[in-house]
Amino acid sequence: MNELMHKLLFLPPQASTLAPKIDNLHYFVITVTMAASVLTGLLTFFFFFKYRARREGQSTPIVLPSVKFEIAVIGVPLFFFLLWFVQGFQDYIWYTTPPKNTMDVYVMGKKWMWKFAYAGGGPNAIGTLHVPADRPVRLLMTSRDVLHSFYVPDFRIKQDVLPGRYTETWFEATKPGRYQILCAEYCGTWHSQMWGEVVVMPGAEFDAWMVEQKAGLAERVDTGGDDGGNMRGTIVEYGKKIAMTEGCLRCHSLDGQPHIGPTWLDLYQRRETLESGESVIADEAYLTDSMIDPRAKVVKGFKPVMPTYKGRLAAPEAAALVEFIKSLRSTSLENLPSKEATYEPAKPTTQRR
Amino acid sequence: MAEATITDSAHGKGGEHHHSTKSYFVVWAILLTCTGLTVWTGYKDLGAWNLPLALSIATVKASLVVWYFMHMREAAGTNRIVFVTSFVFLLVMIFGVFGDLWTRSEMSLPYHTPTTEGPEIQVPEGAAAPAHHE
Amino acid sequence: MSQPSQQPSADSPAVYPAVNYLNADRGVKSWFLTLDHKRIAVMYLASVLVMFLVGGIFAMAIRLELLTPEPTIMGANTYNRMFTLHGVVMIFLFMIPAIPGVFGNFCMPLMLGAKDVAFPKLNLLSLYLYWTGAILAISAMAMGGLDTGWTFYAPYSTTTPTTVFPALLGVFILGFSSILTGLNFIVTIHTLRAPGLTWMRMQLFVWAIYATSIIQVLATPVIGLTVMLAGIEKVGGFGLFDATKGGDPVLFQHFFWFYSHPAVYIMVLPSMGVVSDAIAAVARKNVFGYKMIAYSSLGIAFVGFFAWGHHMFVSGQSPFDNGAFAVISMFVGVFTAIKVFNWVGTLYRGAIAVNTMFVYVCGFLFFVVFGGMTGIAVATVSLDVHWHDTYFVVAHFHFIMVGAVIMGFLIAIHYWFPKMFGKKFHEGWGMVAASFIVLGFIATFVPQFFLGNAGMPRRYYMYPERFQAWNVASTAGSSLLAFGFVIIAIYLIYALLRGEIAGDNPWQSRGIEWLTTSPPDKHNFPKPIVVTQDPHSYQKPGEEVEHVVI
Amino acid sequence: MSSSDGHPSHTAHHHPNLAGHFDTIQQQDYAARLGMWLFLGTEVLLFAGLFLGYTVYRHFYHETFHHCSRALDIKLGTINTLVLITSSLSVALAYWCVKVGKRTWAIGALVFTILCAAGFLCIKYLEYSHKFHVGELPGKWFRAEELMQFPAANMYFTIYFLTTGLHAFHVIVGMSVLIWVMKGIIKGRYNPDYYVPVELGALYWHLVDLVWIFLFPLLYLI
Repeated sequence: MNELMHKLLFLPPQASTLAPKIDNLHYFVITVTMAASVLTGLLTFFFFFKYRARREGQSTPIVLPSVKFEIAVIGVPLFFFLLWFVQGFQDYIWYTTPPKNTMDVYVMGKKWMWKFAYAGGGPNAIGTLHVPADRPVRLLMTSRDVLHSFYVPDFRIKQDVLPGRYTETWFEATKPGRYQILCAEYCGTWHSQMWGEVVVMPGAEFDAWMVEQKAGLAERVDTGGDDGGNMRGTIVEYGKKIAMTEGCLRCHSLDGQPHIGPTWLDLYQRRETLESGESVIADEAYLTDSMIDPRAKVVKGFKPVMPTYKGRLAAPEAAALVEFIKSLRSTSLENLPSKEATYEPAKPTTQRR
Repeated sequence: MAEATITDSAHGKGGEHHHSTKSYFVVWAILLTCTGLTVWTGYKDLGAWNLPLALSIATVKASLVVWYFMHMREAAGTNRIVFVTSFVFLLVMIFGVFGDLWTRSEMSLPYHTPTTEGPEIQVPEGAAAPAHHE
Repeated sequence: MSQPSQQPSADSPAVYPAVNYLNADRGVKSWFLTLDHKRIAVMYLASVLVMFLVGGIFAMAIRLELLTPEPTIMGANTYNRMFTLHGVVMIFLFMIPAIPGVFGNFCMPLMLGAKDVAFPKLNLLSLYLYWTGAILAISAMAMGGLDTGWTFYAPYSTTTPTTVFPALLGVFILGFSSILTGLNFIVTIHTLRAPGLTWMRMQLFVWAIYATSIIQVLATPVIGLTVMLAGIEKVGGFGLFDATKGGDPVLFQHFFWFYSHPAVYIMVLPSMGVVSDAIAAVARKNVFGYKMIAYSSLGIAFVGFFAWGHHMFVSGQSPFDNGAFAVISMFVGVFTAIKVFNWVGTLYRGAIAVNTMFVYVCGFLFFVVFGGMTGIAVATVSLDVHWHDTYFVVAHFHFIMVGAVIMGFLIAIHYWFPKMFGKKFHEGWGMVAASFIVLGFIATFVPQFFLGNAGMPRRYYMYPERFQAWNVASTAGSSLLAFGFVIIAIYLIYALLRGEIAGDNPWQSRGIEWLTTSPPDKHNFPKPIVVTQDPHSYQKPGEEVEHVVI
Repeated sequence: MSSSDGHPSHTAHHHPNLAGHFDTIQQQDYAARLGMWLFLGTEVLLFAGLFLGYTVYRHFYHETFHHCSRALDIKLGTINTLVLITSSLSVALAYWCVKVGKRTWAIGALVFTILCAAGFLCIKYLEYSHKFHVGELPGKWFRAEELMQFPAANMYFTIYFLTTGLHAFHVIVGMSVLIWVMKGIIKGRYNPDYYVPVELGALYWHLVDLVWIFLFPLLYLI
């Protein structure tokens, strides 16, 4: 039954503990709705055939509703509606009351990407959220600019993300796999591309992954240079920190808007046309060269105003910056094939400048 | 017919112009007194009672204006309903919104402003739920 | 002339009145400075049809763009402007003024036996305000357009660089037009009823217009204030909804929906009134459960004000308020259910005519039940978590807005076309077009329910490929729908120019508006009307009438 | 006057101010009054939004609102309240005078009312210019340093300027309406037989007063 309705209604896979609850009520509500509208339609047709006008000026009886009829007309729909409400509200309360032992993840929405940070320490990420299966995860969400809405159809969860305060939602994924995050609240030009991905891993695998990530952080701290002592986070994070301290972000935006220099969003592997007219793909080599000798290959439309960073950036720092630039994708970074055919992996979006 | 009922309700309370201007001056005097009272209480710190008191005095003043100056006491029933309804809907609006504000979780109220400066979520090491100051 | 029911004019040859409101005065000035409610109605008709065309072109452009998951015919920014203008034009410039402005103006005073509305000058002012608002909204388009969505949600609307302000100003002014129309109609219904026309003898269309007007008067000031605040914030940076200044973006949504939820009843109630009137004429029968329909209109007008929060279930509104607004929404649903039962009941033991109106009535009944009940479904809090801001919601409100409101508008056009212009349209083409519209409508919007179920959010320019099949189906359906409208336009224009003369009462309706000539005289009725009968009464006086209670 | 009141049907048909689509002057007056009350209802709901904004932000920033309200000049506010209340009295008297036929007195009372309105605006101007001077301004314009310590102090002045600004706009509209009514009285258009426009103009002015009665304690005294 579940399978049939699920197919008939074209619902996405049920991948959280909430999904079956929502779907069961959905089946009930839609069945009653269909029945009511079909009955109304059939009754109309039946009356039409039975009570067609037979002659000109035909007179008709006065039909009046009895009190019983009126009570039925009010009572029956109200009964169904309230039944839906009671069930729906129960589920909703269940959904808005996270269990005590959740794993907390901070989520920030901004035009047009999702960022994640683990409350207990761990890697920060853009676009991809790794979570364990069968463990409740709570998301504490806020926005940097306008309203967004965090929506994972396969989990049936959705919550608006507001600037200036936190909202929360939670889920407990039931099946390992990759699930798409969509933005459901209109937020501007690339609202329709503000996608991300939840990667659900089996619990043990996730723990191992987390340990590895944290170890990776520590390792990088050791090799990270003189101020590594208080540096935390992945190499990407380190790159971002350098970008901030070295003033890169004064000229390069991260949100797709061209500023004094080209935006870093989606810069990696982008085909850029240079002042000289030739075109170049912004790969690691180009990015590194541009730090050392910025005026050699200036992108068309921008002034050659960038100072050289030769001698100011150590090799690991330049590498971290490149890694950071590589991480700036408006959609998910991961190009791994998805095992569950839940959605097609994000393609490099080339239509955007 | 409609007209008959109109005549009844609008002008049925006959002799509307018999009352003199005295009542206007009396109402005026009361309004002035109330203003004085509300200013006086405004200077005092009555804690939680400040707002209810000020609003009660304002309501009394407003009722007097509506009832005597605006001649609500002579107005047709429909007009009374119309005007009162608009205030009812003002309350509907306020209480509908406050049903939300009073029951929102603490962290989703605007004065718990998360940091939005800088390009990154700034999460202190091992942070639990956002801090609830106040 | 005093008995609505005693003068069936079926046998007398159809005559076109030599002097009527259309030709009584001549010249451009006599139209633009007219105080005649009928001429104002005709000008409203022309204006809203132009706006419908504009909104429709936007709709087709949107559907074409969504044919493929990748960019198809336009860029993302253009697309965002398209759906915004589609919403703004269709809602503020077409659906809100359409039935009250055109048929409320034309028929309501006639149904009261009145010579005009209570404040004719105010009525003309409403029309001019409507034009001003329309010009401002269109000028926003010309100045580059706006991309906020018709909901103008802050802080997006207050930070986007597009030209939002003229559109906000336009909506503000349109609000005034709407308020003044509503105010005028309420006063008219209170004061200008003919002798004998008690409240319980008013036609159901009048009841619907009355309920609509109440909402217009009570709710519209709030949208006026809301767009004013958004405009001030956009231009002046007052920070009322700006989180960095301590503002609350959710407050904007409260403001907005306090008007905009009742506003859906401003759109749909007049349409329900049209159906109540037309269904009696089509089935030649008294309206079953007259009082229930009349009171349920008022009930919707009242309870509709307490349900706005169901648009905000995932906005960060508290669970308590979500529950409260959800349960109230269930009660609003019951009022609509009552109406549906009574409409179907009216067909029972009637003498149903097979004509264009009946096809639309059938479509209307199906759409209103399915659209209405899916409305209850999205008001069920937990389900809305999945459906909110997806195509399910889009499909639901198009079922109500297009399925119910536009069906009602089309029924009204066909039903009162002979009244307004004294001409007959071609019944056969009418039914063909109606079938196209109803089927095209189903083909357009049923796929969108599935898209919503599958999780496609609304206002998406590009979408994951798994959604493509249903999008193609929807676009195909929309072309059927558009084709239907083209047919209607052709045969109605033909009817207007060279249609057969309709006669005073081609449907042999018992509505009071049919007691005068078609088209009516400038002063409506040759002699004052005295009403002695119940409304929608299709029984011949003196005839043995069978009373049935079910 | 008494004839039209007591025997509506006799005088009605020949009334000079009766529009063609009404049967009697009573019907027309009833329509005009109902229309005006409906309009006042919409005005209440227009201000309702701002009052809602006030209550919401006062709820959020309770302390801030308390401290910021001290930045307003209670004396000027009180004077303005007295001015408006008195103008409300005088417009009520003007209406009464028209009704009983005391034309000169009516004009005098209206002139007094309009002067009160102008006075109100002058005082408002003084308050506003002070606010501009010290930077107690809404939203992004806010730069009053001594109030910066309170969170969202700018929001108080946003609300202050929005509410008093909309109210001041209504004062200006009300003044224009009263001037127009006064012209009618001077020309003799309004007299004991036909005074509904005076009544409606006065109603509008009372509404302006009514709004201020609530604004004053909420903004100045809380």
